[in-house]
Amino acid sequence: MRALWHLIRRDLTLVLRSGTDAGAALAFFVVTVTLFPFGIGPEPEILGRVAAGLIWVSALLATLLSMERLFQADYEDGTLDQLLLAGVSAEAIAMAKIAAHWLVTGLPLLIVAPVMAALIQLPAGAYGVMIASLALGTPVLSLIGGIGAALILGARRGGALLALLVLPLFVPPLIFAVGAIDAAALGLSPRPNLLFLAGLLAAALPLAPVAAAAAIRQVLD
Amino acid sequence: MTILSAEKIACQRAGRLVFRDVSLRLDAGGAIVVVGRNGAGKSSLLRLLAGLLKPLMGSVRTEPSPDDQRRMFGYVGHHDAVKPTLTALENLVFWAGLADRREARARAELALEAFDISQLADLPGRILSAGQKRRLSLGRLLVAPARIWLLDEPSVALDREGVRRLEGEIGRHQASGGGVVVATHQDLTIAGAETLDLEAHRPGQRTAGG
Amino acid sequence: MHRFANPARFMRLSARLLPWLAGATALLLAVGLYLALIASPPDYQQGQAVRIMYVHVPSAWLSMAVYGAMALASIAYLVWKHPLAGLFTKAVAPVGAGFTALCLVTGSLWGEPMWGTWWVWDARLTSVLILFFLYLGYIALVGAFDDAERGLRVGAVLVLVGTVNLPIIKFSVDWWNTLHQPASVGRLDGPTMDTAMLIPLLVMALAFTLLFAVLALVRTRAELTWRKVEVLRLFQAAGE
Amino acid sequence: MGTFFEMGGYAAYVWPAYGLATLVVVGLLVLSVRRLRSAERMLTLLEQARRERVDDGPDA
Repeated sequence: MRALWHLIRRDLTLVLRSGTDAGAALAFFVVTVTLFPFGIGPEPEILGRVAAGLIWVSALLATLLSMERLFQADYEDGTLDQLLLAGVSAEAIAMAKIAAHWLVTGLPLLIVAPVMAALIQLPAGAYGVMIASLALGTPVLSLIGGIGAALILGARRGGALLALLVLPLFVPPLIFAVGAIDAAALGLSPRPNLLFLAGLLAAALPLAPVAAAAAIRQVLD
Repeated sequence: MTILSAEKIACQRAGRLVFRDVSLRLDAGGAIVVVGRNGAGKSSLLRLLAGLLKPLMGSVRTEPSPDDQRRMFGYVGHHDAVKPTLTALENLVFWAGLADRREARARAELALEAFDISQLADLPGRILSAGQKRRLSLGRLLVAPARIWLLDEPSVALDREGVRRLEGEIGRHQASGGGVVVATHQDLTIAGAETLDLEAHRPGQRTAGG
Repeated sequence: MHRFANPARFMRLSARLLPWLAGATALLLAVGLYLALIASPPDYQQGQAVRIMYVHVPSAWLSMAVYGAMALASIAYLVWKHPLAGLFTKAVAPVGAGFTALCLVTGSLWGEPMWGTWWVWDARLTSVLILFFLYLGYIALVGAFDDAERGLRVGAVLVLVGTVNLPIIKFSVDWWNTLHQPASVGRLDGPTMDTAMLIPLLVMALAFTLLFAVLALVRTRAELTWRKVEVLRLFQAAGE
Repeated sequence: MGTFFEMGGYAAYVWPAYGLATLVVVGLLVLSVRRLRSAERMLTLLEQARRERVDDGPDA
């Protein structure tokens, strides 16, 4: 367990120092959300009606953007071999990378999302639930994305492949999260949707690192 | 006292038999120098001994010893595992801290000194030369002590003085009861080193023992 | 299962089995088509359009059955290191994808007269669409590695991850469907089945399943043979 | 016979469905068999080449 925290600290420094990854995901989210009104039209009623979906799909894509090279650098420069030889479990390696990714990409989304939601006329009553859905949902996106990143480790063309792999797995969190926000916007209780989302998180927390580790271990053919 | 033994191991890479019927025994304080032309499987053998690769046939066994707390393998491969955005010292402190949190920084500084790269401590990894990165990679062996060193062409990119320091560290490691398996083209002076020639184990070879 | 464990035995057994299997498939397909197109009554509501069901439902069945087979093979491959399971999974994935696509298209062909649009986000069709992406994901992933063995192993992990997620996806799509579409107008699996319709459906389903078996054997043999070719090529390169 | 093909007015849906089904079934069969045949051809070719190499002695 101590190794996990030691890994997370290093992975955080690596991501923050590289600068590009952290900022790129946020910039992508902002740009994507900003583009929608030009496509859908500025009318508040229409935008407001689909705002929750736009926020969440953009958040999902932003998570994917910075996910592709999650393990790639450590794989290419031999760090992965050294970590495994140092007795660090593949699960800890996966969990540390996913945690660092969420802290740098998922968490900031929570802060930027309300601003972007206002931009696209999200109904007033839904802001609190939106943040709750992102707080519960973005870790799920990072966890599932982490499995995809581990699967494409060492593959020839990673980018598009990663999106194809995780798209089906992103459907449940997307449905429950947007469902919760829509319910709140209509004045209904978002509880059932948020509980399902929390359920997904509770399942993904232990299972995703195990699946990602299984994929990482395939490096040791 | 044998600390590592391999019985009739064979290795397959991407569907091809790289070598077969390779057996070796490494004693505490001993050393084995693996030779063979390119593609003979030297790197594969080391990765196989380290457990980074599963043997197609045969088995690898290590003899744990109660009084030696060090972890089993220290491996230096072609990739130096140096993070470009971390400084040389930060790179080593990470590996030192992973092995044992106590005085990680002090141990890292000692390792930099041992390979004469203390002056690079605060420079980011990306501007280090290949030789300096290799010294940093060798430094990792000192901050995360292991009983058996598996070194894959460690002297590549090292200057003469670097090679001298490498040989010194190997000697000290042997004296501490550790073992060394080195794959190399350059002849390193290593005390009591046996030679394992992978040429004799090529799959196509119709050797008597084959 | 272990009868097929050893590749050479698999090649011998499949060679003997294939002619009979192919013959039975052809026969059943012929009988099935005759029953489906000619010897079965039109539906009192949908008229002749119901005949699409005899192709749509069996392909829906195959799209799930093939993924199930891939899941079992992936467990055998990763857990018991069964030498053929990985090749089997890679061999049948395109077959699964093909029938899933057929299921989707025939579904919209059948839905159009009933609902007036080519695509309806019906819970079942949507789940099949997502399953289609799982197939494409597997095929793309397995092909993206230089080391074939590595591709098979990572592909197997993906299939297991997909299998664990399928029920969750199905549930969330059903939940999402009830949220947005109170009651879908026509139930896709057709009216209550009287025997005159059930028999053609079962015959066609069995014919499709046998067809899958034929394709699985042929394609696994092909994968195995290509694997031998690959090894010989490497030997040639090594000058042995 | 004509009415049969009209499919009660649904010809535009039933026949494309069966047409596509035939396409998928026949397509998969043809592609799979062809893939097997080309693999077998290549294998015999390579095995023959290897036999010649071995017969001419290892240094060939």
